[in-house]
Amino acid sequence: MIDIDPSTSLAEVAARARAWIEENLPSGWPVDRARLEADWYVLLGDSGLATPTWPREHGGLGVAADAAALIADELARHDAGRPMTDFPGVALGGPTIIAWGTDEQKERFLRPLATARERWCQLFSEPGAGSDLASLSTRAVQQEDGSWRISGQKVWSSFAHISDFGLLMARTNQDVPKHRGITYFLLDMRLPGVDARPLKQLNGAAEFNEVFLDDVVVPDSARLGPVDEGWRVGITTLMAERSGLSGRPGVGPALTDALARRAREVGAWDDAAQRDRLVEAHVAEKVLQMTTIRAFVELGTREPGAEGSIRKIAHSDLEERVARLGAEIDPFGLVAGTADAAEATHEFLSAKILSIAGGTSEIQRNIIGERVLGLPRETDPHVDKPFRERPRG
Amino acid sequence: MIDIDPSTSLAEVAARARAWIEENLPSGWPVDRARLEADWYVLLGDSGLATPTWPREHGGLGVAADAAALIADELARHDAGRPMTDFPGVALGGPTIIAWGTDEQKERFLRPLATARERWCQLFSEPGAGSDLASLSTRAVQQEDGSWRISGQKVWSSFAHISDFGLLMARTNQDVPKHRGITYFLLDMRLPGVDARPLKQLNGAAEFNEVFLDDVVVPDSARLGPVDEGWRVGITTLMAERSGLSGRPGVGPALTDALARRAREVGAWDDAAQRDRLVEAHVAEKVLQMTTIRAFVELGTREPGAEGSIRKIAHSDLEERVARLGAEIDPFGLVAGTADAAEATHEFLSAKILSIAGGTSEIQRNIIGERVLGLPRETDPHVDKPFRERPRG
Amino acid sequence: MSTTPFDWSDDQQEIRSLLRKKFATSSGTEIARAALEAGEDTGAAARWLELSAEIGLAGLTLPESVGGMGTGRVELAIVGEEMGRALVGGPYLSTVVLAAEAIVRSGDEDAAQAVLPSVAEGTTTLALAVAETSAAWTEPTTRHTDGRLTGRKQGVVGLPGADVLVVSAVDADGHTSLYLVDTAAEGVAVTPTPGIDPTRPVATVDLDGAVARPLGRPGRAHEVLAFVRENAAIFLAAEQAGGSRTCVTVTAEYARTRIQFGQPIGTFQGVKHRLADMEVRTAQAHSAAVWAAWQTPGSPEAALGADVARSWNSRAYLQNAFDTIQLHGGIGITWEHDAHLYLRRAQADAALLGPLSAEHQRLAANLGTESA
Amino acid sequence: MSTTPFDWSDDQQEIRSLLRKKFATSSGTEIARAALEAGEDTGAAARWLELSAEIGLAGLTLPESVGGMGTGRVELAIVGEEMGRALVGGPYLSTVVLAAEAIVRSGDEDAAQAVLPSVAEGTTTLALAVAETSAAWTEPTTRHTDGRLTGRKQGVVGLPGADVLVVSAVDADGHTSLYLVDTAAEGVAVTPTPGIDPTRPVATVDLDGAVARPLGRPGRAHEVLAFVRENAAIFLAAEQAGGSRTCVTVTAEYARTRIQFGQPIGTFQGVKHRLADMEVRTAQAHSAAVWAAWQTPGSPEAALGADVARSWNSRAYLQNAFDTIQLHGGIGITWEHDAHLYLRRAQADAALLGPLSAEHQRLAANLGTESA
Repeated sequence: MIDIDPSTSLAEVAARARAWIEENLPSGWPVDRARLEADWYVLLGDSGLATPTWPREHGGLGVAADAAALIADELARHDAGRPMTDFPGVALGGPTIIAWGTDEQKERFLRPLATARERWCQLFSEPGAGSDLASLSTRAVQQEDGSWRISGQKVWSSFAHISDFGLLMARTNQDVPKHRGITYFLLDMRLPGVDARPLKQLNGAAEFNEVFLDDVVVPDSARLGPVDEGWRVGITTLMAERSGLSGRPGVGPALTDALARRAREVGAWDDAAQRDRLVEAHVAEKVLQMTTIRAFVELGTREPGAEGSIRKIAHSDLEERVARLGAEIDPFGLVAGTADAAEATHEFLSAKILSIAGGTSEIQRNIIGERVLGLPRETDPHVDKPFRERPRG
Repeated sequence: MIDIDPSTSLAEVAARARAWIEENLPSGWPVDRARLEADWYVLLGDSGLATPTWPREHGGLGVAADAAALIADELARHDAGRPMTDFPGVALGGPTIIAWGTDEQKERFLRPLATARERWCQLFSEPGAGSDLASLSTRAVQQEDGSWRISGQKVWSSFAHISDFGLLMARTNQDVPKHRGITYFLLDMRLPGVDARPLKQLNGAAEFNEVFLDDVVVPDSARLGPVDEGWRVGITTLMAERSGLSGRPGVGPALTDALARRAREVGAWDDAAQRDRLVEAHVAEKVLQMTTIRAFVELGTREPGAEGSIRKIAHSDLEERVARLGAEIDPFGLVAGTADAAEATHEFLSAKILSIAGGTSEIQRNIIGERVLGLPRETDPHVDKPFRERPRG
Repeated sequence: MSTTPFDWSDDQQEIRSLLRKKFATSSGTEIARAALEAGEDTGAAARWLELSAEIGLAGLTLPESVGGMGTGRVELAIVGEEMGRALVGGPYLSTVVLAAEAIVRSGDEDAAQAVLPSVAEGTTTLALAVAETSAAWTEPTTRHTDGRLTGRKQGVVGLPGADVLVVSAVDADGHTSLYLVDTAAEGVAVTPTPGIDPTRPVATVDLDGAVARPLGRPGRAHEVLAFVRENAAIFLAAEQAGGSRTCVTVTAEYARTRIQFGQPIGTFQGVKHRLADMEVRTAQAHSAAVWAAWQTPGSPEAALGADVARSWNSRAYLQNAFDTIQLHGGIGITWEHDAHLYLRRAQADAALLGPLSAEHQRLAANLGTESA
Repeated sequence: MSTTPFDWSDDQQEIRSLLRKKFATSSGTEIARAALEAGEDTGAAARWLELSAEIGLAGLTLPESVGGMGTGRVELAIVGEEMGRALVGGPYLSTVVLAAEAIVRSGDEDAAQAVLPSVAEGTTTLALAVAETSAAWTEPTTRHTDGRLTGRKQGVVGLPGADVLVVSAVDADGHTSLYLVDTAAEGVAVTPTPGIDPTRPVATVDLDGAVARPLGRPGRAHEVLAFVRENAAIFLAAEQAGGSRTCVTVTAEYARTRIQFGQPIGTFQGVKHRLADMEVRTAQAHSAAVWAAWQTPGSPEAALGADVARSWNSRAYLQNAFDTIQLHGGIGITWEHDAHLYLRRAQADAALLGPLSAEHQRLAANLGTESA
């Protein structure tokens, strides 16, 4: 394990991480990445740098979010960090297992996660339970031998088709209100009855999946947290997700700088009104960066709270804005399908994804209104009804 | 009565109205307006030009909204129309009385209204019943002799302190749900127990009033429409109000042209980004003008419907936008309090008034969502409760 | 025809209802999807012929002298709104709105008689090849020498497919003029490009000494193209109004039926108010396109109407398309849902005539200069 | 002091909590209202003296060499946020943020020793008279001749009330320099003007051969004023963040308690989501002001921070003030409700340093020029 702990100064954290990476990164990286990455991720995981905020006893460094961000920056600088496909496992699965897992579960899952030997996905949303996640209807029924038999359909599961395990919420009690009859499982995706089918997105990519669960049987040891209290476990995952989707701390060149460069290339920069719109987007990006720095400093080693929704909204608004401006500055390129405009076209079509994935902006606004500002919850006409009596979509 | 009827072509309507006005407008107008206006308004009312959409049997011309707009344009061109203080009577009171009044009521009220001998105000909102107008709690209790005894407090009543009559909604039944226990009255504002107190607005003007009603006794003949069905009568008034607050039909110089002239004077016009924001506001103003033309053509002689809310929102958004741009183009003037900036300061402070008066933009969006787009109504947890059991603000 | 905007004649109302019925049975979204998957729209020509034969679509606004029905921009706007509403694409824009308008406005009777009768029948389709590196139709670099054209045109809508091109080029005297070129002629190479909107193909055209027939008098290209741009701006604004309308309709329907939190999501003001804003935008987009269509072509009012409608409607449709995706949540970002087809069309409609800065500059020039 | 932005020291936290307590007991809104009704704030001097004596407010950020506490911009931003939050006005901005900063940055030790000790005690207040016809502090027309100044300054914040003015003027050599002028001196005429924000008086100053003492070396006015503008932009951004916060707090409280349709209006997403947007704006406004305050004065980072914060926070506070009115409905447009007091301050804070175009131009110059 690398010599970084909670008492290390931020400057030292960055310096030691950089030194360690430069010393250990295999020669041939990143050109030869495909051949080298499995070994590198093991080395990285063992060093603690892949999971710096995890407690030391679970192979992390126990450092605060701001230190972790510096480490991530160093990894990014060397293009040596874990890929986006590992985000659900490292950023969501790890913290949830640490918070709720038994000793056996931590022992079994955390190490392979930190060393990229197992990939995870999230199995929360369903066709009928999107924004209203707690109305999920995938059922898990406990058998006499204690094992669970699970059937249902999940959707919007990123990377499920290439995952080893899934973070699953399923309904285990139909006779209580919706939030109170859910149990959380760590599902082996390789079990019989699990079928993940990639779902094509509007931009032509296929990152999401539909996942069909057909009489999948899992042992009771796959359950994370108490029976029927899976909603509370899920909240841990969701908070980590919102916070994790909000970009990196640090003030420096980013999306709007790239946009401005392209505007200069295509000539739109000479239009003062257009230029001013880019500057306004730039201001929005900078204040988000400053806010992210603040969030990381204020967060320390605490679990993220509802404030993460603020950055989630700001970040998705920024992505949309940049994508739309990217089309605006080169209208001819998109409509004529010039080669230069291919990326802008892809980004334009993807503009809304972040405003929907990880909880729509509407849901984030509810969370901010209710949990940050203390506004009353919407009247749910069926709030006290057992789940089985609720109208469902 | 002037020679205009529903069969007159639009071109002829305008020509005849203009000719009549030029022939009849007293010499000395408008300089000597104060001395001349009472007689002029009688002449105007008798001609039918003050109330062109009213049926001919009630002293109107029976023409459609687009013809009426041309007449209003001619009057405006000569600065010879009825002032804003008469809007509640002519635009709201008249149509409501025509739709719901007894023959006696029409006989008694319409003529004095058309000839400006009596001024009217609206007594709908209350401190606890703003957006939720139907929760009003001013009470009217019928006496043995059939008369009604009315007590309560109204608010936001424009010109109430200088009005002769008021359009009043009051609760006459506490034992039915809120919409079903309201009755509509034509209240003589000079009766004992009526006390209108001007309310100072944020811009320093005092156009609105609080109106206190303390055991005011009115005869049953003051009732407009059936007992307990006043909400339906009120809807007629509200629809007329929304439609009436949305500006005049016609495409021509207006708010944004004046704004652009000021921007040129103060130099903000040279800032291309600023100029583009003015152009965008200009585009918004033009499409509203075009939409108003359309609304008048499509409306014909029908009563206005929920579509009026569309123009109400567009118009109040435009007013706000123009007021804010007026501050933006001359920041120094407003902060330094230069004489040139006095009007812009007043408009800036008034920017939000139209988004709130006549039903907030939030309420208009509900109306559009529910009545134009057929979306379901919000769940009211007390929808079926008698009024007396409702929680109230 | 009534001179009062929005005072529709019976004929006009009938055209609208005929088109709506017709377009409803040949779903634009299915065709768009097929074209997107295939990379080309193989059935376009047959469908166009059928529409033209059955309801005279191609000839509706063409002069009676070439076999058309001789109606005007109001009818053009009706076609635009209905095409936008049903996401119908195909050769209409390139053939009728752009190229045929150029031929008619060129005043070249011979050319009109040579080309337009078969256009009116639906057997010939056209394209306007005037853009090179910008949609603003700036001065061409394509050269005319000895009856032949050489140069590259990009973003040509309606290709592959069109039979005849209207091409802008500059001659040895420095005059910019228009020419007719047969796409089957030698020296004409068409390369399809992957434009964002699958409902109307787009291509690059390389001209290498292609034989060209002059269209109208020399040096009049800019004058003619100003009419064409105005025509196209109003047609596209109508399409945008129609597309915005469909976004409202589709999203309101979803909001009435999708249940979350035990209620249709349209119950929630977060959805309801956003839909109301979509409606406010759309109602005004319709007004703007129709008002503009009702003005005399080439008049200051038509110019104002075209600029205002293109500015408002471009943003309205784009915003409505984005809102449609947002309010559909996860399903809105799938390939299978039609939302992205509207978004693609919205971007194409907004971009086909270049950035809005030209419109805004014209509007700024007049703003505040008249007395109130 | 920590070099990590947002890593507040215990002292800083204590200053904040002290200010919050102090300002809560001397309600800014009541003072604002009284000043608005009276047309002048008669109790300003006494209140300022009391604040300075009790908590050393005037001297907090002044150098120790003149009797101040020698803290920096982070503390300045804390004062700004708390003043903004409680709508406290008075001489702080004109005296400490603007004029004293000019004196300190001029490097004129004699002037500093002559003026600032009594400023630190709260017995002398200052104003910066550099604007003439624009808040952009462009080249002055006020002339310096033989130790006397002649010209007109407009929009001078802190007048009537200030004892000493820092004035910009151009001399016979064409140098633009700063001067100190006693407001009680002959040839100084102060005319109060009705600025939109009642919490800070504003006036026109006519100088007619008023005796002036040079401040710093000749020709350095622009250099000094650049520091002052940066300082003021960050202070105002902090005020804006504080004001935005109060808008959220006040409106959320109203939304929790105002009943319509049988429920607190905060239940409805139309209100809830707008409040959430207010919070999103405010959280980021706070980040921007504080981040900027943490940078080294005069550094590229401080310039970036000041420009970004002034741009974002000006709009954020204005929008939040408007939203506060909207969400309060009828009561929000009355004179009696405080909403318009926030709106007035929001406009003044946004406008005091002129239009945002200067900031945007500076940001544009750097945008996309660094490598990612």
